Amino acid sequence: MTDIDSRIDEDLDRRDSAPGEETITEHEPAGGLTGYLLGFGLAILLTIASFLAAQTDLIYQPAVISALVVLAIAQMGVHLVFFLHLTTGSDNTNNVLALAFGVLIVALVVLGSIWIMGHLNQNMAPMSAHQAEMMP
Amino acid sequence: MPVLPCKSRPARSFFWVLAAASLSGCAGGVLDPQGPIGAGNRTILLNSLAVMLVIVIPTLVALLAFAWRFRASNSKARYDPEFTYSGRIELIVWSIPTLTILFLGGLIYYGSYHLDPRRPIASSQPPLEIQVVALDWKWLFLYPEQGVGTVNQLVIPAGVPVHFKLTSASVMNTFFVPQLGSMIYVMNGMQTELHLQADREGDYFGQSAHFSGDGFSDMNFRVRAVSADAFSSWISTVRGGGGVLNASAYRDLARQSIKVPPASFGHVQPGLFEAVVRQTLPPGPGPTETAAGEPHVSLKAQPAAGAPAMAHQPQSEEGE
Amino acid sequence: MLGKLDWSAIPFDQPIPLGAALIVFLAAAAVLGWITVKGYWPYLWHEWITSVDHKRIGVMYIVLAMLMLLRGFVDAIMMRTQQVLAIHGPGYLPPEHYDQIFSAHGTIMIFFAAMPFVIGLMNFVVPLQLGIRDVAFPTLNSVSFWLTATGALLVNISLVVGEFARTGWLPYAPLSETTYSPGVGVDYYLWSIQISGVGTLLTGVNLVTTILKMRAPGMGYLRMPMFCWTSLASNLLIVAAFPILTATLAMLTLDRYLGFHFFTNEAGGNQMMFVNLIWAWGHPEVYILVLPAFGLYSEIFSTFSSKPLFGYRSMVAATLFICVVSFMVWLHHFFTMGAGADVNAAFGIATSVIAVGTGVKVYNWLFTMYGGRVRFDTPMLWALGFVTTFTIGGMTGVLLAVPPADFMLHNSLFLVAHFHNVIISGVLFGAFAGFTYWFPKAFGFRLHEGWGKAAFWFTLAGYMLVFVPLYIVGLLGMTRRLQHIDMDMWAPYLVVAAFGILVMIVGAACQITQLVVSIRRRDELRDETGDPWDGRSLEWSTSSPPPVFNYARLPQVENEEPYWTIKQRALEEQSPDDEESYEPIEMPRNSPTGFVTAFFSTLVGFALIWHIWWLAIVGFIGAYATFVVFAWRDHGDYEIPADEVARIDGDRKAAQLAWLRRRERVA
Amino acid sequence: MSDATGAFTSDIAAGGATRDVYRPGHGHGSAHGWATGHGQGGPASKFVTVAYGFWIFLLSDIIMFSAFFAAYAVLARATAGGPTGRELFDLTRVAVQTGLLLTSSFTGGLATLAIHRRSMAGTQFWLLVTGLLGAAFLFLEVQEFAAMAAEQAGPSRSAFLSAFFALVGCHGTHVSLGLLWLGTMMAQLWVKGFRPEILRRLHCFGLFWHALDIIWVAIFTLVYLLGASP
Ligand code: HEA
Ligand code: HEA
Ligand code: CUA
Ligand SMILES: [Cu+2]
Repeated sequence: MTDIDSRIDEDLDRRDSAPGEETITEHEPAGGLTGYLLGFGLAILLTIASFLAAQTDLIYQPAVISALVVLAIAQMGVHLVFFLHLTTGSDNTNNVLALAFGVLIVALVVLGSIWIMGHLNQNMAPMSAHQAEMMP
Repeated sequence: MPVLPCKSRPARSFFWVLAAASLSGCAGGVLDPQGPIGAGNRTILLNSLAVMLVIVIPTLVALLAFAWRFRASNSKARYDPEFTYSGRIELIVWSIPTLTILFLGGLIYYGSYHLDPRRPIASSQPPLEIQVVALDWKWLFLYPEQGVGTVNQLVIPAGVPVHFKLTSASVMNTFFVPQLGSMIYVMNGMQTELHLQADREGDYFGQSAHFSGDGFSDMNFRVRAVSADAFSSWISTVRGGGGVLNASAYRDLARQSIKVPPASFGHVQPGLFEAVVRQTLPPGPGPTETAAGEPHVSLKAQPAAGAPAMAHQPQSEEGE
Repeated sequence: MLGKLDWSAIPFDQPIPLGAALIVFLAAAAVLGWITVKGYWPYLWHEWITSVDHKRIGVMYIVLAMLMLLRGFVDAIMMRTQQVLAIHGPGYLPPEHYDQIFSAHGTIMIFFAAMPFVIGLMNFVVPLQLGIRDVAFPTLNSVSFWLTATGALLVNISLVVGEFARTGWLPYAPLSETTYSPGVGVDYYLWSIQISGVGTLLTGVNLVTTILKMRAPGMGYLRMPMFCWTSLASNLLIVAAFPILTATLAMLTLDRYLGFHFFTNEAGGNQMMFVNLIWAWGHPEVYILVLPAFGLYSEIFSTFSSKPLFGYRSMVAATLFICVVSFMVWLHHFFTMGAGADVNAAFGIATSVIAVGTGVKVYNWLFTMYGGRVRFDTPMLWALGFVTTFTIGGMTGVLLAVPPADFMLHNSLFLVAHFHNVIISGVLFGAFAGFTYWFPKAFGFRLHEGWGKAAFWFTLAGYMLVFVPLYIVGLLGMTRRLQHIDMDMWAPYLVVAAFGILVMIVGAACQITQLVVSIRRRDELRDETGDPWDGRSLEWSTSSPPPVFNYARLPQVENEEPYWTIKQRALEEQSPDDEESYEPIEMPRNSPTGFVTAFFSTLVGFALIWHIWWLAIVGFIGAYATFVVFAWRDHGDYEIPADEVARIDGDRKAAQLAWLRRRERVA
Repeated sequence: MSDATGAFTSDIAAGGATRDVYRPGHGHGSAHGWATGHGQGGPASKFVTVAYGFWIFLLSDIIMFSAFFAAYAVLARATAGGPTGRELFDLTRVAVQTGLLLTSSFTGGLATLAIHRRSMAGTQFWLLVTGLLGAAFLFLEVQEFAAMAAEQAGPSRSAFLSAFFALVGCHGTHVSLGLLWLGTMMAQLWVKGFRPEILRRLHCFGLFWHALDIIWVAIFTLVYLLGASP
C-alpha cells in the first residue's frame, strides 16, 4: 500500500468506521485504557455473579436459569461495547445492523430448533401418553 | 375392480393413457380417496388450489397479454417510460396475495388441527390397534389385540377406524397408503401415530414414501380392506397358519432383504413392538461386511412357514 | 499407507460407470493435451488460473457450472430412461447405481451447477454494476472459486474411485451413518460439500462486504440496481445459512469418523435433529439460488421493455422480506414427521407468506412491461418463460405448504415436479438468461439469436413435457427415488416424461451449438459500443470486454439508472464524455494462492475420504504454508500508469463516439 | 434481434437527463446529496472494508456455533444411562478457564492500545501474554477432556457427551487456530513492522479473540453452570 493510498484512506475513514475500531477517543470517559479496564472489571463482576447464582441458594432455584441468561446477555453486551467498541454512533449503523441480523438468525435457529425438537420429542417419546384427545 | 391393475401387459398401457386421462388422472391416487382422512386431505388440497387459481390464472393471462400488447413492433400501444411507480398499484399488488394467504392461513390452521395424524377418527366403532415396524426393506404389521402379525400385507376391516402406532427397526421410512390419506415418518427408538380408515372394501396400494436404501423400491405392501366377518375369519386363518414371531425370529427378519413376499405369523410374542421402540431389541444390523462399499444383501430372510390363505399373492403379481 | 484405498475401489466389473469415467478421462486428457501442444499453459496460468480479476473468476465459475450442468443433465437423462425401462423390470441401472445417480444429480445440480452459476454471475456483474474495480477481497475470491472447483472435482472422482453417496442429496441420518452406509460414498459427499461450502461462505462474506462498503460515489442504497440488491440478500443468506450446513455436516462427520452419537440410533442420538438442522440451511439455500435470478430478471424486464423497473422500492422491500422470512419456514420439509398441529400450522402459514413477497415481484415485472416497448430477444424469452412457469411452480409450492395437502404429497413426484418447476424456471432459465444477457459484456460479441431462441423453445417444451406428467403421477401416489416401478397406472406418464427428456436434449444441443456458432461468427456478432441491448445500468457504460480496472474513473452516480442518464446526456451533447485527466490505478496482483490452496484441499479431502491420515496432515500443512507465504508477500498491488489508462479509455470513447455518429446518421 | 443501432428505439427525452424517475417531487439528484446509506463518497477505505468483512465472517462463525448450541440444547438430556453434566463438570476448573480467557481478552485490548502507540515492544509483549493465557486455557480444556475420556465419558458414550465435546471442542479448536494465527502475526510484525496490512490483520485478530470470549460466555453459562446446577 502506498502513501497516497493511506492518506486517501484516512480521509475515507472519517466517514465510516470499522467494526471494533475505537471511535471513542481518549478524551471520552470510557476511552482507551480506562475503557478496557472498565470492561474487564464489569466482565469479572458479571462472571462472579453468574457463578454465585448457579452455585449458591441466593436465587430461587427454578429461576436460576433466567438469572444466568440475563447475566450472560449483559456480559456479552459488555464485551461488545468495551472490547469490540460497538456504539450506536451513526458511522456504526452498518456494523450494528450486521450484528442484529446475526442475532436474529441465531435466535431463529436456536429457538426454532428447540421448539420443533421439543414437540417432536414429546410426540415420539417411546411410551408417550395419548394426548390427542386434548387437541381442539 | 382392484385398484392395483397389475395384470395388464405393457401393450395395454396406451389404453391406460386414455383411461387415465378420461378419469382426470385421479383414479387410484390421492385424488381418489377411500376413507375420511384422505377425503379431508383432498378437499383441503382442492380448496387451496382453487383459491390460488383465482388469482394465478388472471396473473398468467395478464403477463402474456402485457408482453404481447406492448411488443416493440406494436405502434398502437402507448409508450410510457415514466410509468414506474403507482401507489395504488403497489397497494393492490401487496394486498391481493396477502388476502389470499390470509384465507389460506385459515385453511392451514384448521386443517392442521383437524387432520393431525394423531387425532382419533370420530366413530361409533372402537378403533383397531395395529403396530407397524419398518424393517430393511419390508413392513411388519402387528395386531396386538389379535396376537398375530404379517409382513408386507395389511388387512383391515372396512368402516372401522384404525389406530396405527409406528416405528422403524433401522433407518427412516414413511408409511403411506395414498388412497387412505396422510403419511407419517417412522423412526428407530421413536413411536409415531396415525389414524386412518377405509370406508369401502377394496385393495389399496401401500408403500414407503421415504428413501431407505437399496431395497426401497420394493418396500410396498397391499392393504386389503375387508368386511368385519372376512376380517375375523382372516384372523383365524392366520392364527391357524402357524409361524411364531419372537425375539429371535424378529432378529432374522430385521436383516436386510429385498422383495420379501407377503407372509404372516400366527403368534406374535406380546410386547414385541414396545421392545423395538425401547430398543431392547436392537436396531437392524445394516449391510453385512463390505468391500469398497458394496453391501452384501442376503436375499432370503424368510419370515415364517405357513403361507397365508390369500387370494392374490403380491409377489406373483408384482414380480418380474 | 493408503488407508481404505485399494484396487477394488475402481469399478472394473461395472461397464457403465467405468465407460463413463473413461470417456471423461479421455476428454480431459484430450483437452489438456491440446493445451500443451498449443502452448497455452503460460497464458492459462497467468491470465486465468492465478487471476484475481472478478470478471475472470466469474467466467471460470460459469464454465465450471456448465460442465457440471452437463454432468447433472446426463444423470437426469439416466434417471428418466431408467424409470421407463424399469416398469415391471430391472431397467439397466441396479439400485446401488441408481441411488448414486439421483444423489449425485441433486448434489451436483444444487452445489456445483446452480450455485457456481449464480455466484459466477454475481461475481462478474456486481462490481461492474456498482461502478467499482473489483470485489472487496480479490485473492479471497480466487480461493473461493478454487475451493468450489475442488468440491466438484472430488464428486467426480467418486465416479471412478470408490462410489458416491446413495442417500439422496441430503444424507438423512441414520441411513448415512456408518451402520447403514459403510462405504466411502457419504464421505465423498461430506468432504466435497464441506470444502466447497467454505468457498461459498467466503464468497458470501466477500460480496456482502463489497456491496455494503464499496459502491461508486453517489450510489446510495436506494440507487443500487435490483441485481445488486438481490445479490446482497442472497449473500446475506449464504453468510447466515452455510455455517449451519457446515455445523450439521461436521456433526455427521464426527458420527462417522469418531464414533459420536449425534444422529445415530444408539446412545441417545436424535435423527430428527439432522433433518431439522439440514433444512434450517436447506430452505434458505433455495432462496440463495433464486434471489439473484430474481434480480437479473428485473434487469432484463426493464432493459427489454425500455423502461425503468416498476416499483423499485417495493421490489427492494419484497427482496428483504423474502430474505428474512425464508429463515422461518424450514419445517415445511418435514410436516409429516409428526411435530403436531401447532408447529405445522405455524410453519405452514409462515411458508405461504413468502408467496406475498414473490407475488409482489411478479406483479412489478408485469407492470414493468406495461407501457414499455417489449423486445423479444433471447434473454427476454427466458424471462417470460420463467415468470409464467414459475408462477405455477410457486403455486404448487404453496399447495405443499398446506400441511394436510403435504401429508399426501410429501416426497411424491408432485414434490419433485414442484421444485424442478421453480428451480428450472427460476434458477436454470435465470442462468441462461443472464448468460445470454451478459455474454457480450464478458467477451465482446453477442450470442447467436436464432440458436438461442431454438434452445429456449425446445428447453421450455421439454421441461413441460417432463414435469407436467410428474405432477400427475405424484397425484397418483408415486413416490420419489424409485429404481423400478410395478404400477401400470403410472407407466404412461413416465413414457411422456421420457419423451420430454428427448426434447430437452435437443434444447441443450441447441444451446451448445449456439455457443459454437457464435464463437465462429464472432466478428459479425461483435459488440463495439459495450451496450448491445440498450442497457440502463453501469456495466453497459464500459467497453466490452471491460478493461481490468473496469472504469478509468469511478462513475459519479446521480440516480437509480446512472448509465441511462449518462447515455441520454451523451446523446444530447453528442459526445461521450468530457473529462480528460486520468490518474494511475492500483490493481491487485495475480496470485496462485487460490489454486495452491485448492490443490492442498483436494489432497486433504481425498485423504480423509480414504482414511489416509498422513496425507491429510501433509495437505493441512501445505494449505497453512500457502497462507503464510501469501501473507508474507510485500507487494499486493501493481500500478497501471495514467497514460496507459488514458489510452485504454480512449479506445472506449472512440468506439462510443463512432456509435453516436452512426446513430445520428440513422436518425 | 437487436443490434447496437437498431436497439436504440427508446425515446431520448424520456427518463433522461438527471431527472430521478423514482422520486418525482423529491427533487434531488446531486451526486453529493446525503440520501440513503453509507458509501456516497465511493468505496470505503481498505481498513474499514477488511474489518467489516471480518466482522461478517465472525457473525457467520457465531451462527455456526448456534447450530452446535441448538444440538447441545436438544441432546443435553440424552445421556443414555451415562454420566450427566452434574457428575462430570468441575466448576473450579471452569472458573479458572473463564478467568484466563477474560484476562487474555483484556491483554489483547492492551495490545491494541500498544499498537495505537506503535510500540513494538509493548505490542509484542501483550500479544505474547494474550497467547500464553490462551494456551493455559487450552491446556485446562485438554486436561478436562482427557480426564473425561479416561472415566469412560468420552464423546461416544452418549449423545449428550457427543454434543458437549463437539461444542466445547469447537470453541477449543477456534482458540487453537487463534494461537496459530497469533504466532504467525507476531512473527510477521517482527519482520515487517507496522505496515498497513499488518495493522489490519492485527485488528481482525482482536475482533476474533474478543468474539471467542463472547462464545465462551455462552458456553460457561449454558453448558457448565446450567448443566451443573440441579
Ligand atoms: C438446481 C437444481 C436442479 C436442476 C437444474 C435439475 C434439473 C433436472 N432434474 Fe433434478 N433434482 C434436483 C435438482 C435439480 N434438478 C434435486 C435436488 C433432486 C433430488 C435428488 C434426490 O432425490 O436426492 C433432483 C431429482 C431429480 C429426479 C429424481 C426424481 C426421483 O426422485 O424419482 C429427476 C428424475 O427425473 C430429475 C430430473 C431432472 C431433469 C430432467 C432436469 C433437467 O431440467 C435438466 C435440464 C438441464 C439442462 C436443460 C441443461 C442443458 C444445458 C447444458 C447441458 C449446458 C449448457 C451449455 C451452454 C450454455 C453452452 N431430478
Ligand atoms: C429455487 C428453488 C425453490 C423455490 C423458489 C421454492 C419456492 C417455494 N417452495 Fe419449494 N422446494 C424446493 C425449491 C424451491 N422452492 C426444493 C428443492 C424442494 C425439495 C427438496 C427435497 O425435498 O429434496 C422444495 C420443497 C418444498 C416444500 C416441501 C414439500 C415436502 O417435502 O413435502 C414446500 C412446502 O411447503 C415448498 C414450498 C415452497 C413455497 C411456498 C415456495 C414459494 O416461495 C413460492 C412463491 C411463489 C409463488 C406463489 C408464485 C408467484 C406468486 C404470485 C403470482 C402471487 C399470487 C399467488 C399466491 C398468493 C398463491 N417447497
Ligand atoms: Cu423422529 Cu420421532
Ligand atoms: Cu423449503
